Amino acid sequence: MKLLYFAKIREVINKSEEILELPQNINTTGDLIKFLTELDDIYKNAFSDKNFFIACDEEVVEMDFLIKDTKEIAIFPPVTGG
Amino acid sequence: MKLLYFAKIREVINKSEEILELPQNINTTGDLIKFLTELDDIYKNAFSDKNFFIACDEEVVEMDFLIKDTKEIAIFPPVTGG
Amino acid sequence: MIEIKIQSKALNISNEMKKISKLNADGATVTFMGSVRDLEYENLETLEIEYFPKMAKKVLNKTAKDAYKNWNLSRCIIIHRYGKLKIGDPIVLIITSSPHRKEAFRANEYIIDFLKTNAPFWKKENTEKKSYWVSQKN
Amino acid sequence: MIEIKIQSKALNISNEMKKISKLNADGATVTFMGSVRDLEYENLETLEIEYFPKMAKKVLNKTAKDAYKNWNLSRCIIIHRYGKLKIGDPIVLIITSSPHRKEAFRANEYIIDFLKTNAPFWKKENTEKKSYWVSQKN
Repeated sequence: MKLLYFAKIREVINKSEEILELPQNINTTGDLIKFLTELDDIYKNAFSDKNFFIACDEEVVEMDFLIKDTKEIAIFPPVTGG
Repeated sequence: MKLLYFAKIREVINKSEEILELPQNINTTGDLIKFLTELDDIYKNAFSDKNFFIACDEEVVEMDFLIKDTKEIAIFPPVTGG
Repeated sequence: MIEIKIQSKALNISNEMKKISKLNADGATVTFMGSVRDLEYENLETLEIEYFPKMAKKVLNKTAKDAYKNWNLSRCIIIHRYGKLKIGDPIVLIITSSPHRKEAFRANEYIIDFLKTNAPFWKKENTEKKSYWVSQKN
Repeated sequence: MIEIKIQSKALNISNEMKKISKLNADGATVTFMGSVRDLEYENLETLEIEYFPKMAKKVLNKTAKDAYKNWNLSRCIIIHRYGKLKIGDPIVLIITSSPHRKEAFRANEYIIDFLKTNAPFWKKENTEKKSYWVSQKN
């Protein structure tokens, strides 16, 4: 799965993108976040304040979104443009 | 008294301004309009639809406004700027 | 900063915006521009705008001052044209700046609404055949 | 007409307005410009804007289309900058035109409100000493 990180989350994870092989039991966006936070403290730190959004193929989704047809998942803090 | 007319009212009266000697018994803006409509049909026509405003020294006033301290009275249709 | 202009010469929007761009550390700037539209069932040749100079200046000044104070503006510009205009010509330009966008929007809309019902300007539409004084609507 | 631009180069407001002025038989045109403000307790050196290109383009396009349809616009332009900006630099420019001013105002405000909470752009303030990611407010 291709993962993209932006802004503060990108800085904490220290990567703007990566490709990760996800285990079979990762079905939802919530599963993904749980998987990452258990994988490394760097993700745990990035997501600890729960103040982030997940976009699957450029659509913001909830934590119960099924990711099996998703090509690209972006994780980012609340937007501050405009 | 100096009178100013604008837009359609100016066209009907066919004057943009005039100075009129007003009789002693003209106290209010309402008196003035009554006086003018009785003076000539041209004023009667101009004010017949009652769709006009009166400004005394550039302030829009009601028909009971006392004009004794006024220098200049403007009569005009509803504004359509902007 | 308040600036009021009533002019017969064409309104140079891009010049006004150039001025703004040079000193625009205001956060939010809202601009309203009203232009001459064509008529629905006839072709407009010219739009003539008549006005009452002394009172128009007074009303625009007061409107700008009220808006400036009520919405905490850092800048307020009102420019209104008079004379003969053609389709597409800007008639009025209102610029409001404020640290916060809501204030800039509210102030701008207040000014154009107030101006439309209170500033002594009158429009006359000249077509090939006839001339019509525009009637107030809203 | 809908036009969306996301660019790192400076936003030339007066050029955009010049384009508008040439074909502005729309009646009412409302412009919103958001610019870089200085900080309250420190001096801002630069404002950096990061964005998610593919999604940003999608969100701005959808926002413009929704506004265009809902308020019967004749024109809708959204330009957003990314990269390093200085105090006073325009960040975003939104232009909405419609025959009626209420529609142009409502559409413009809808777009900036929606953009502020949904378009994937992030601001970082760099001062002499530190850098801060701006947090969302309203």
